[in-house]
Amino acid sequence: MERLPLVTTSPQIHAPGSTRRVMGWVLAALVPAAVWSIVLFGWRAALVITASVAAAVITEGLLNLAFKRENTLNDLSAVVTGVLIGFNMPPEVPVFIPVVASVFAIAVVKWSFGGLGSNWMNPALAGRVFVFFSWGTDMTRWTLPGIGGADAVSGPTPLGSVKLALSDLSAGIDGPMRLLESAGMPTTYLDLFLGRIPGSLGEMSALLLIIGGLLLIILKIVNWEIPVAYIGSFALFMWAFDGMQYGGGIFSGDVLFHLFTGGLMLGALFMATDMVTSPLTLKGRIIFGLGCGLFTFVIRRFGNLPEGVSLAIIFMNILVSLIDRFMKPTRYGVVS
Amino acid sequence: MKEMANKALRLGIIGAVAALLLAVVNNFTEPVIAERMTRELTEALTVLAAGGTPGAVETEPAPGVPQRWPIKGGKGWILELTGTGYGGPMTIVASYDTGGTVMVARLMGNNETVGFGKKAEDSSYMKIFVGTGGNRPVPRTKADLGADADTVAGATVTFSGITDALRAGSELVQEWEGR
Amino acid sequence: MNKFKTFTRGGIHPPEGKGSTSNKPIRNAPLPAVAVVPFSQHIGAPAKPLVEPGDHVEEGQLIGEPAGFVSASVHSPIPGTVKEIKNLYLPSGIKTTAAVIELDGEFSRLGKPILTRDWSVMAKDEILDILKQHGVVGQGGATFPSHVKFSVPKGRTCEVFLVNAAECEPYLSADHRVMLEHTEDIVEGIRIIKKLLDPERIVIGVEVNKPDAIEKLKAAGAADGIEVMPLKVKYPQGAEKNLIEAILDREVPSGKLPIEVGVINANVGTLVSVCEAVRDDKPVIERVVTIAGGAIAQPGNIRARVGSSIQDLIEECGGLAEEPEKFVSGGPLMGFTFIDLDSPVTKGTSGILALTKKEVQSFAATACLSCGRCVKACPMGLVPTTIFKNIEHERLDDATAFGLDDCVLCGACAYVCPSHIPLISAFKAARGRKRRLAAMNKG
Amino acid sequence: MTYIGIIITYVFVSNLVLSQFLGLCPFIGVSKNTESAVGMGFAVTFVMSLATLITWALQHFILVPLNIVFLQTVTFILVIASLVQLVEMVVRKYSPPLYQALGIYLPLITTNCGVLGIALISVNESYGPMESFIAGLSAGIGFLIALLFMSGIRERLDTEKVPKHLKGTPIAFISGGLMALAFMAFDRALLTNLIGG
Amino acid sequence: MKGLFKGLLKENPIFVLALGLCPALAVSTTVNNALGMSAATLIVLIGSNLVISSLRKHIPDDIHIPAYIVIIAAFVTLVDMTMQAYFPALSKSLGIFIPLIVVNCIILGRAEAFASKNTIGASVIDAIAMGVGFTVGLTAIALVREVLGAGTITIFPDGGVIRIPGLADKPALVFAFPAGALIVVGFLQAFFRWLGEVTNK
Ligand SMILES: Cc1cc2nc3c(=O)[nH]c(=O)nc-3n(C[C@H](O)[C@H](O)[C@H](O)COP(=O)(O)O)c2cc1C
Ligand SMILES: Cc1cc2nc3c(=O)[nH]c(=O)nc-3n(C[C@H](O)[C@H](O)[C@H](O)COP(=O)(O)O)c2cc1C
Ligand SMILES: Cc1cc2nc3c(=O)[nH]c(=O)nc-3n(C[C@H](O)[C@H](O)[C@H](O)COP(=O)(O)O)c2cc1C
Ligand SMILES: Cc1cc2nc3c(=O)[nH]c(=O)nc-3n(C[C@H](O)[C@H](O)[C@H](O)CO)c2cc1C
Ligand code: SF4
Ligand code: SF4
Ligand code: SF4
Ligand code: SF4
Ligand code: FES
Repeated sequence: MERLPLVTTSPQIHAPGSTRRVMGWVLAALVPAAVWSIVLFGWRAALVITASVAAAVITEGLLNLAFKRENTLNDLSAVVTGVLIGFNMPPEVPVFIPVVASVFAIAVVKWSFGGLGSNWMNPALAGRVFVFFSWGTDMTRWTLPGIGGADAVSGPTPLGSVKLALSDLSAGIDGPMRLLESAGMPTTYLDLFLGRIPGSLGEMSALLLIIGGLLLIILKIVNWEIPVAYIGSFALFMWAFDGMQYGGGIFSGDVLFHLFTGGLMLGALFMATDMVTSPLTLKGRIIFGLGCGLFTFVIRRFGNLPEGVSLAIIFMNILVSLIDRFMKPTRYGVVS
Repeated sequence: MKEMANKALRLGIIGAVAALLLAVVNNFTEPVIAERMTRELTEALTVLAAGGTPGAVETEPAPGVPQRWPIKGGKGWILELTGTGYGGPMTIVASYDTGGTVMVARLMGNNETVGFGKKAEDSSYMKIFVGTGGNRPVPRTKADLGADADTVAGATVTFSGITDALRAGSELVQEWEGR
Repeated sequence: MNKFKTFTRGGIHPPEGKGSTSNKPIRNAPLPAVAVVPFSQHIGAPAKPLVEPGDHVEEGQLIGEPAGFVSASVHSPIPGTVKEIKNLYLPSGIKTTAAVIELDGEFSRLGKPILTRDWSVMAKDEILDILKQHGVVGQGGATFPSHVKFSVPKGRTCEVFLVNAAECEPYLSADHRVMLEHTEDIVEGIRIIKKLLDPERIVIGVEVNKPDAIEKLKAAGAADGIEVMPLKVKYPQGAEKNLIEAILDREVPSGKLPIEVGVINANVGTLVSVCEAVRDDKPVIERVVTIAGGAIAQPGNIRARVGSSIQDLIEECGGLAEEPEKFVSGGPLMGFTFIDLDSPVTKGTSGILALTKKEVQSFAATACLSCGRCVKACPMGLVPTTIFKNIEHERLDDATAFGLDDCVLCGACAYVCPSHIPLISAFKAARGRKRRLAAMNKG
Repeated sequence: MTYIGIIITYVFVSNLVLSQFLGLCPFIGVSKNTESAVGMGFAVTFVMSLATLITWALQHFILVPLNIVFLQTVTFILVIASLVQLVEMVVRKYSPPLYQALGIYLPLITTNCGVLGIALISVNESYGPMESFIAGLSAGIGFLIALLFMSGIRERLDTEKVPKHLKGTPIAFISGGLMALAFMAFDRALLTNLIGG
Repeated sequence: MKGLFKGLLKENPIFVLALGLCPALAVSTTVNNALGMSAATLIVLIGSNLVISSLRKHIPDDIHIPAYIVIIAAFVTLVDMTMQAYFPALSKSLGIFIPLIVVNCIILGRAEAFASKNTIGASVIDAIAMGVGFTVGLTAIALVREVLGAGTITIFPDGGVIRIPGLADKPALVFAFPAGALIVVGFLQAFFRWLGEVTNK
């Protein structure tokens, strides 16, 4: 025999899979949405996404070098963080903003805690919220997508327009879609679904995000519990309580509008599901998802910040350790 | 028992000395503080009066207007107004000529966010309202601002709160002046 | 959907890999020219050697006697001369002395008619003594001496006798073949145990991937009131605690033995040994071993004498078809790797696997992602990653509080871990450290 | 403001620790494990509720009528210190189990600036007696929640690979900062809309 | 001299002892505020250490806490009133954090641990050491926060403001909020630890 067989501790076989493979599939699932954002917004979208990925990767690489840690770039997690930060930026954002967001995400939120797996808050979202509160004006300047993006016109997001229009609401408008129409932004559900609305780069098309998300669920890269609990509870709250702003009764909210606008799909499928920053157990993940749904609803319905999804998820990140503590599986042969 | 009394006495002495000391210092500082506050108020009112002299204060002349000062010689009014901003109630003071035109305006107490609504505290921000209210209406939306729209960008809530208050003030002044 | 029972928590479904061997009848391995017979093939004190170099021994002669209560006898598998008594490491890492016996002389049993004893007239103690004299130990993995296991402690009763025929480990099919080819011996073994334990119920738990065995056992055991319970295929169904939960819906309290809930269980191979010892007066000198894995040319099940070299068994199966990544003794999930192909088969050797790189899927460990897959896989309801991280940070007390001692080391967690965290090796090392600490505190 | 408004304000919007910079020393010092965090949290909540009530009375029945508001700081802190002493004595005498649980934290509360802070805030906001009490109570609950969340995170961090120099209080501060970032979700606009409609 | 240095690094109240954090964080949005707060704290520290060490033989043990509190509170009120009268702008931006100096753990801590057992001279030196340590810590935090969070360095509010090109137009506002403050303190603490290690070698 040319070389000695391996000596290892049991188990002697492993399910196929590795961190790199997990991250690789997440990236693959994000590709359609990335391509679509470049189609809609042009080279600017590509620039923003590239800049945030580059900043994330370089930051991680430099920190590894400076602190003599082993190279972790191969696990691709920094790339995922970078892409998601790019996805969370408005198209016309000055490039320094995604760069700062990536540096903050990797250096402060991830590396300080020990790198991949040790951070308790979602790095990309923390980075996004950090730059949002720092440069709010730049982070809330939207452009209307147009194929090629050449002559993009500036305008608020549907959620933003609805919030504005609501403040001087006159009678007879029975929902957000009608409100948009009266605000001079007639929009169809299909527009929302395909992303023909202003918004962050990656959250444009609910359709493409759902396809990517389903792929990850089918491959068992992400668990179904969080997306289902999150989207489900959010839809329920919106259906039950959102209609009241428009003078409707209970259970008259426009669920479709809220499901397909803003970052809900991106957040629920790709960000709340980051395993590092979500609970370990099934019960825990369901509670986490419900919490995200509730807080997203509260912030969207009552708050003025256009940040429901990001803030709800990072708020629930705080609770993950406690959820894990109390939602442990019942142990065999141990009566509590 | 005696020991207790002894301790209480010592504590009492420390307390009394401290209280006495503070009372003495307070005697010196209180008038300084009071005087400074009135001085600041008159200075502010003089600026607002835009060359005129402010008269005596009246409280609660109308709902939403906690205080007003006439500008002597019937030259107009200085009003303290309240508006609703991003962070809740805001206090705005503004002076109007008899035609209801804003002469000077200031954002005072507020809970607006640094970098967003807080920039309305800058005097340059409030300049966009000067001269409106009489012949020119107080701007209602960002669209009414034209070139100045950038000044208020990112803080529409604050902007609406201020402009609503100023418009209400202007209407009140016109009402008082019988127009 | 839930037609078949199984345990509730966790469990995994690795590729079964049994197809290449489960349908091939058991073959006899050639008799070894040299047998290396370890004195420690069981849990408990090693047997005390009774032979010296130069001694001549008969086939089945006692060469090591139990040294203490929890210990077992060892017999010579072949007739011959003791060449030396040497030290060696078994694949499990256990260091033991072993007798090296060179074949020579007459086989006293091989080919001779089997003498059948009427055990129904024997007293319980007499039967237990036979088990002890004949070196019967558990063949399900733990190799616990059977005469100890089948002595019910005072104040306890055995309500249910469970026969563990799950054979949940991938690749292995030795138990399966034994069930098909030695059905009657198993039933006879059960009858003997029934006499010892006097249980209210006797249940055989078999996974449904062995339908032929289920049929045969049902037919053979019906007359004796033996229930055959088909179980869903899920690893580690055969771990006794999980088997008890699957079949009886009872949980053995943490840190306790199955008898606490009125259960004693035994592997099917063990029952054959019991039967042969008591009925046929035959000591444990051979066993059925599965030889499999992608690198084996003609995988199969082989009846081999204890002490045979593994190399010989592999040769018997056509040798290696390609270069293996690992050699494993036992199943792929709980088994041990070894390098020395001259290692001997022992009473506990259930399988020899030569696994290819593709089957093994080993990668360097990366950071834990908290993905929770290990939690989902654990049959004991533990949170393996938390135990691991506590061990990593030298917090043995916390690791224990999180259930380090309840872990059955089944490897399900490490199997599914996408980061290839060395969970099991950390658990084993931590338990070892705890044992040493405890010993130090005592001494 | 309504009572509900006050509660939401001091639990979330103006959480003492996460948006007011008050009570940081115990927030960092007593959050290493969940049990002590909860103990401290309850002790503080208890003292804060009583302290705001008593200092309200002190302010309105003594300091203002006698025109000695300049003694506010001196008298408030004395009242709080004695209150803590008193609570300690009463609890020790009448509820040994509670004393077991809270006892060691009580003396620490005197130097928790959150207590004096919420008392001064209540006076500055001209709250009535009931409002002051609710403010103290909810500020205490806000403190408890922040401490509990922090302790959960720190227990997790105990077994993570935090770089050497950041271990312990530095990473606790950074975690606190990230928590505060998330708490920025609860801004005044949200509060206004919630209780207003 | 050694006494002075221990307050700077080895026993830096903010970074090593993690005491007196609230005022440190609350007012450290500008360097000017930090200096004002430091001065106020320093005066209270010196004053109370001085009085307490000179009275130490006259204060029985079981009333020492209330006695110290009264003394400290008196100094705090003194500083508060003086600031209101003569430094109104500073007084306004420091707000309730001036009265809160009373509960600053450093002051009561030093009174108990040091002034109650040592001579007047030693106590004053100790007060200065701790005060200087507090000043250094606070100013460091304020410097980082103001530069990043406002793009300026304010030494005097009128005329003494240094603007940092680029940053001053688009500062990272989060550093002006509690979130940024806590993060800055965390990293500065780690930095001081590292510095302590390096200088020890
Ligand atoms: C941290 C933060 C603070 C804010 N503060 C204010 C504020 O003080 N005043 C305000 O009108 N809007 C404030 N907003 C609200 C948003 O900027 C909102 O999008 C804006 O009012 C809409 O106006 P625009 O259409 O001009 O961008 C704030 C938002 C954030 C994220
Ligand atoms: C993870 C794990 C899996 C096991 N799987 C089996 C099995 O499939 N069949 C079996 O007989 N014993 C299995 N065992 C061993 C049993 O727990 C138990 O020791 C055995 O059934 C007792 O019988 P014995 O004394 O006859 O060996 C397993 C043990 C563990 C820890
Ligand atoms: C130290 C030890 C003592 C045991 N004592 C008894 C016993 O007194 N009675 C009994 O029935 N089984 C006893 N057993 C056997 C266990 O019930 C069980 O079969 C053995 O641990 C193997 O199970 P496993 O393969 O699942 O690990 C003992 C096992 C060990 C390791
Ligand atoms: C399903 C999935 C979702 C992820 N989501 C995020 C994310 O939202 N933000 C992020 O920074 N990294 C994300 N990552 C990458 C990585 O897990 C994350 O950076 C860790 O938190 C770093 O420790 C994700 C990874 C996976 C597998
Ligand atoms: S590894 Fe498992 S089966 Fe083997 S002896 Fe230990 S506990 Fe028993
Ligand atoms: S060796 Fe494998 S199949 Fe046999 S009992 Fe153990 S785990 Fe089950
Ligand atoms: S090895 Fe232990 S921890 Fe891992 S799955 Fe099996 S029982 Fe659970
Ligand atoms: S399976 Fe591996 S990576 Fe996932 S939680 Fe468990 S130990 Fe961590
Ligand atoms: S608790 Fe605020 S300074 Fe210590």
